[in-house]
Amino acid sequence: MTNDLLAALVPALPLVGAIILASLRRKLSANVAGGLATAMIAGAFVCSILLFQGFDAATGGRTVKLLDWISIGSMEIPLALRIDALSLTMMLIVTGIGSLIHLYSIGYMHDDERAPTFFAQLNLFSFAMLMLVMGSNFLITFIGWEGVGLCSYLLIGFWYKTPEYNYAARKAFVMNRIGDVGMVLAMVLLFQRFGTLEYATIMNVASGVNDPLMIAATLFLFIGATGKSAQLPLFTWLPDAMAGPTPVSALIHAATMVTAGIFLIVRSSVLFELAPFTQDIILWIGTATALLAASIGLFQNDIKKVLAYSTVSQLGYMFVALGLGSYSAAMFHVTTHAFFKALLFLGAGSVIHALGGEQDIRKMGGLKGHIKITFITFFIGTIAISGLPLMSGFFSKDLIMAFAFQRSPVLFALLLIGALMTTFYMFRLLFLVFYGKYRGNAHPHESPLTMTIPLMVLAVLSVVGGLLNLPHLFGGHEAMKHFLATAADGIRFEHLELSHATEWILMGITTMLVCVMIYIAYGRFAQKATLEGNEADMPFFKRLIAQRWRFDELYRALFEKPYGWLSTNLFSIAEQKVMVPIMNGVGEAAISLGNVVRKVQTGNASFHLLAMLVGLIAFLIITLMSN
Amino acid sequence: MIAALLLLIPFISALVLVIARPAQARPIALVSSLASLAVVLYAWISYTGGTVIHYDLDWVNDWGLRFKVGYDGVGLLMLILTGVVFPFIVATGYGQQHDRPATFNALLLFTQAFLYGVFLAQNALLFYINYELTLIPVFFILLYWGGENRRAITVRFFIYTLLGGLALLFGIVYLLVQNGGNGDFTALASLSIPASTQVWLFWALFLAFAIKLPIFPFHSWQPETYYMAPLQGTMVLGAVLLKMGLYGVYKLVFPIVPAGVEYWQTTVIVLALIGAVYGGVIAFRQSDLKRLVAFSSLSHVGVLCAGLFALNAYGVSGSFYQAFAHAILVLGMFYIVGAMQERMGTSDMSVMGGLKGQAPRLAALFLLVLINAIALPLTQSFVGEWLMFAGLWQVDGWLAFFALTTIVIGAIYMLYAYQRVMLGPDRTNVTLADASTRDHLYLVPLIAVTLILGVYPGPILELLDAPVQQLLSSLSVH
Amino acid sequence: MEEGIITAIRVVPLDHYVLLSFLLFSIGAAGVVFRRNTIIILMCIEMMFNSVNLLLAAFSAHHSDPRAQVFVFFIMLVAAAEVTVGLSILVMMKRNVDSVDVNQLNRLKG
Amino acid sequence: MRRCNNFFQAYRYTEMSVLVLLSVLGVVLLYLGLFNNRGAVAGVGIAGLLAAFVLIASDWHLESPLFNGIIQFDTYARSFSLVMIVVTVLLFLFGIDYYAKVKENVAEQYALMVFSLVGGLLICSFTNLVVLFLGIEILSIPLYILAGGKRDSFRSGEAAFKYFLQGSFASAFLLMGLALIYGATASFDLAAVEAYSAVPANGQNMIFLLGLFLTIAGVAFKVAAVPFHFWSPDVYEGAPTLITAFMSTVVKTAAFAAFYRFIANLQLPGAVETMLVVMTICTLFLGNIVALRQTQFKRLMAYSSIAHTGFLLLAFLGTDARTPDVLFYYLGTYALATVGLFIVLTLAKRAALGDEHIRIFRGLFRSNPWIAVAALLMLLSLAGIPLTAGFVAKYRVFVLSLTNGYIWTTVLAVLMAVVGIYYYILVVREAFTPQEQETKPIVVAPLNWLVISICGAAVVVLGVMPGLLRM
Repeated sequence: MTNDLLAALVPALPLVGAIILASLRRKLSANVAGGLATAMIAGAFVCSILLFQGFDAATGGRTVKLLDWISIGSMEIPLALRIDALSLTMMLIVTGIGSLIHLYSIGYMHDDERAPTFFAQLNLFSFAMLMLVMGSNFLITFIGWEGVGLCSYLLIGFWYKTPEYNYAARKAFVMNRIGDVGMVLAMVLLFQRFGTLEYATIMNVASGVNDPLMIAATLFLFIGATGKSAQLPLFTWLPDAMAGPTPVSALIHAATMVTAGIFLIVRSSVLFELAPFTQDIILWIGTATALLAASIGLFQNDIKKVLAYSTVSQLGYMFVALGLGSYSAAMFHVTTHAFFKALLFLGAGSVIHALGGEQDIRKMGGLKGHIKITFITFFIGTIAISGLPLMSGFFSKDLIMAFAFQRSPVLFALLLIGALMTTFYMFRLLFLVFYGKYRGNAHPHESPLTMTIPLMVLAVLSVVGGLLNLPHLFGGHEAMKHFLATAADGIRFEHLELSHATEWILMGITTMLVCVMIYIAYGRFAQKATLEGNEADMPFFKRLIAQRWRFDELYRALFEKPYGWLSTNLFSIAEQKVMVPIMNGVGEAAISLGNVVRKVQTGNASFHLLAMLVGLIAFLIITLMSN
Repeated sequence: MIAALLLLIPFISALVLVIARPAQARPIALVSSLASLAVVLYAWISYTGGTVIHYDLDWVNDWGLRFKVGYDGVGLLMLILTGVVFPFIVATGYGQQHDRPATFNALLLFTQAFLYGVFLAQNALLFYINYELTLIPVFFILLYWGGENRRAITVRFFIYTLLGGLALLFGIVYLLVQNGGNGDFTALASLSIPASTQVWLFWALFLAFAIKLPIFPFHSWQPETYYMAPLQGTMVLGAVLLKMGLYGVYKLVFPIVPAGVEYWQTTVIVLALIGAVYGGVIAFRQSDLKRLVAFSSLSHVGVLCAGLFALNAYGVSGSFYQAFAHAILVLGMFYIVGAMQERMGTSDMSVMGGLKGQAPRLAALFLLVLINAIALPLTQSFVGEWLMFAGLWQVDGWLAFFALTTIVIGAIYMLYAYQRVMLGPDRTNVTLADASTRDHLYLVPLIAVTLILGVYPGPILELLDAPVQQLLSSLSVH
Repeated sequence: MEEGIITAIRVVPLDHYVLLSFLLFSIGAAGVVFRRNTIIILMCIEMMFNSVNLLLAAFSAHHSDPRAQVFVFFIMLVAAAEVTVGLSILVMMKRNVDSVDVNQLNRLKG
Repeated sequence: MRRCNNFFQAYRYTEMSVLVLLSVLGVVLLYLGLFNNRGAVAGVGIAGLLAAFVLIASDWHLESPLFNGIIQFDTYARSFSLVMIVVTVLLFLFGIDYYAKVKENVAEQYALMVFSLVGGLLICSFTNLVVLFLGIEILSIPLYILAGGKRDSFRSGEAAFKYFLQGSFASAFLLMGLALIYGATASFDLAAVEAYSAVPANGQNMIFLLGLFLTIAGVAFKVAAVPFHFWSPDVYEGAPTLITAFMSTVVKTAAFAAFYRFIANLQLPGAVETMLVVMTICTLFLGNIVALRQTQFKRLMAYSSIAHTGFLLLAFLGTDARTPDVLFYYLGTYALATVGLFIVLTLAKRAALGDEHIRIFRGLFRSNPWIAVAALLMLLSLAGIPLTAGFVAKYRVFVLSLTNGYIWTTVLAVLMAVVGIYYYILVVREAFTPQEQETKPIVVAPLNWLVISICGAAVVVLGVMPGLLRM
């Protein structure tokens, strides 16, 4: 019972926080608001930990029913939460990292007059995200799914006076909505097939069936996932989403929301196990995204954009893992990525804060002297994401790549290329920001403790995060995998049969090449005093990449412009030139017909007499004919 | 007793209003509408299921007209809707400056009385009479208080609607004749008409509702009428009048010409969805907020109608649930439009932008109304739309897909509208007031209803469950 | 009526009377329609009436039933009354537009 | 109304006395005219009419054949007679104000109306074709004069003359028809004709067929059915408004009563049925469609009256026990609405200095709200909007026609009903649109106000409780 209460509290606390903050947003000072928000999410974190401790993996999971939601006919959809290994993992990530980022935001937002609103929305996001991961059926998950979409919209457009930001926000929401179409289709399909949306029930029943419908269902789910997790073809919103305040980027667009897609697929892993076709699609989309995004990352000059594209490509890796059916690896990478990507974003935020809002790395450099803590933590984050040995990223990424090798060396090679690009652009970023000479003209200053503490905590996590799922190779026993296996049935199907030798070799190759990359990057960027920036003098291919493969332009030409044109012309032509005239036309036709007929009434007396006679004769003829 | 009160309260108050002084008009109307709301809620509480018949009296019995009034779950829901909506519509008046407020409110209350009549009627002819009568007060509201070009538009609206109305009358008379002059719904439902007849009789009965809703391609009257009408007139049209269309289909078309419905089902759904997409796409580039909302309403109604014609438990009940949600939405949206007109003197968005800076509260309220419009989960609309999608999917996957495109389209135009009004740099040169106490008193309850019924739709779904099941079983018998 | 006359009438078969009166009637109708002088139109109408009278008389003889003849008197009476009214209106018209041409009457139309 | 009045039980020949009474009344009125005392004339007229009313109402359901059975004052005849008398009373009340300005010959107007009324009474009670003819003439001849009531007005004269020409032309056909029927059946007695028609073979008798055809044509002229309608727009427009009202109410009622009385129990040959259907369709179509473009109110009313003729003819089609009741109700309520509207028209016309364009109603609601509302009710009743008598009337007609299986004709009628609503609603729109520029105020004499209110209230009351107006 107490556990149920705790479970209910986890989403409830941030929600309450959001409501309070929203209603008192004019009364509260930035710090008080931040404190309250942080307290709420921290409270949720505590509850999660308690739940985690009180949770016995052996029992599988528990469902906490709060109340009947939609129940009509044979449709029974309760408002219920599911507590099992998977949701607990996500809860801990969301609340844990969430708390840190809330704390960080206190410092980051303290001189923004709309800080209370910010915190309200941040709390609301946490609530939605928690609903997403805790939902006991698809529809509850969907509540969170759309909720985070809304919050993301609000927070991306937080500084609403800038039209570009609003555009970015709308873009994010609409693209998510496109994904949601897939999600809803999947839900209605599954409901019709299984008569329920409860995960537990569906997964139990489904593991038996072998049904082509499953391919459709999983594809729809995947479409939903691509929307949320910024995969091809729906990834272009994420880089633009950097318009939001940096903590938002860290929390929503790196650590939590964007991993919702992965979570959803792991959640319904059983279905995906039934649809190998879908798995392949996921695999290749993931690979493509990983490489594409990484390549774009190479040439970005906005510190947050670089991180954004790296996020997209890391998500690509996770999808590859899903495509390979190694769900635990995916979740593992979700976790570690949450650590170091949050760290990197917050670090970037700290840099931006230090430079008073400057985001262009061409105007940075040599900062390592000015902002030590930020530098160190950022450095740790960088090596973690680059997967240097014993860092968290090292374990999680290598696990995925091992699975990839098992499938095909080609895939491994592709992923390796991606990894190397990642290393390259991350170190490029590191060197351009912290090494060389300072190229800007602001006065860098270290951020307050509220911001640096989270950095340090996350730095530690990024280092030791690997222990969560330490492979046998290093004497661990994949704790996380076994833990998750109790919740996500799919995980039982995955198995890695590479010999230890092979694994060692792979790691060796990877590590060696990574180091080479770092060296090259050092050589090219560490000592730069100035930077050849503009894309004009690049060769075509390079420029194409630098211009993000022109995806935005493509979409604008393919969808946005035609849609606007359609909207305008449907109104001005279809409606005003066709529909309305048709409606009026009927009436006008009748009237003009009347105008013709009334000509018979000439007013000429003898004509009237004649007309009468003619009419009479006509009728007479009719009569005699019909006789 | 309930039925009598429902019919008499607004009617008598309206008569009182005719002689009332202008200053007293709105208070009287408000009190009356609140009183009838109380009655409706009492009816809800005391409702125990089944079809309640309050009166069954002769009127022109030998000609098929009986004063037979009562309600089943769906009817009750419609009564609740009417009861809930009208206090708000009347209250809207406090923001407006009217010539002859007494007459205006009297007309509003007459409309309400006739609407109750429609939803209470258990006799086809009684239904028809009230159905047409709702039109008369609305006609005068539009004609006397409407915007520019009202003379032409009002008459067009009136005639177009009556065209459908008389087709309906023809259908009803035909049924009466077949049925030996017994016009009770129950009697008509038990009538077995040859399928070939039903195929054309369907349109005789359905045309009126198709125009009233309206569904594509019978919609052309709607946008300009909504645009021209005075705010409260638009609310009446959008919030309750078009719901008569849904209810009529449920009461007069489904049970009586099932074969015809079966024959035309796909056609109607497709038309409705075309309208839904059509309206939504057009709304995107509308520069006038009021017209935009009009087109968005067209889009929503398309989905409503499609859901209804899915003809399964989820579709039908979802449609009626959504009908309620849509009524609340219409009130909220048009109130926002009114608030804008109050402040900016126009509803043209090209002169707006960045108002959030000056009116953050209003912006917040707008947003909260808006999330209902785009059917975010935990709002009322989501429940309805989810049910309708589930229902449509069971008819055909593609239909469900097309219906679903509206959630994207809706997001596109709604957020764009929000941005053009509220966000961006402040482009207005006027200083405008933030949301007043009146605005809060008006919108907060609406939003509350939206969220409460979004989180806990149980009570209303209970109302719908039994009658819908009954309807469907009766259809499967045919 | 005296027997002899009736038999005399009966000598001619009925059809002839019918045809004759149809002929007269049609001539009258044609006159009404095609003549423009109002006086003549009035006379044509009288002619139509009388053709009916003839017909009635014939029928009455053949049915040997006097009621029709009574009717004939009624008709004459009515016709007289009608002509009276007609002429008075005619006078009024003559006063208004100095003519008796029916086609002067064409103000009211449409 | 149906209550017997003991006092009059004494009389055996009430009906006869009614005819006598009214004829005498007419003469008396002519005499009173010499004293040139308008009030007295109208007063006496009304009193006489009321007396006649009481006489008829006194012994209801007393089917007493008169003049060796050429007239039968049965319930049917009484009901219609009562309606005609009531409407005439209303018109006389209106006349008091209407003729207030006129110098001389007022008494003649009243007298002629009374004479015409006598004709009306005759043709709705005839059982002998001779009486039908006489009645129609008695009804018409005074009207020829009345139509030309405005001596110095050219339009009035033209109306009178057109009416006279076409009227007597039509009478000739009627006569021919009667003669032929007589030729076929050897009798003027309606019952005999009906008996004759009952034998199927006789349906093929050319003489009889032609006779029926021409007779119906002759009567159709009186009810202004297409193609015998040419007189009505011109006459309606040209004639003095009071007379137009009289023609479109009393005369129309009488003509329809006669028409139905004639064909009610006849076994119409299929050919004639067809001809009636075609006539109905044409009338419905032309009346409504042409009315769409009318801007002169009286002309509009003329065409709308043709349109209503169409609906009434629709009720004829097929034979149904309920038909007379429907006709009665339809004509009664139609007459009430029309009378009221013509009075409103006259008032507005005065304010607008003789203009008859519908725009003269503009601003009526502002200046005289109650008159406007009453006019609205009457217009809605003519348009057939629910809760007005017009709706019930149309509804019943549709029921009849569908019962008799005339589906497509009914569909047309329904469409035409929509058209009809359009041109009535245009008038409503005028009345309820505020008048821009200042105009002469519309003054309403108490009596007129009374009559308008009665008519306005009546159409609603009868619409809500149709049972009140049943024969």
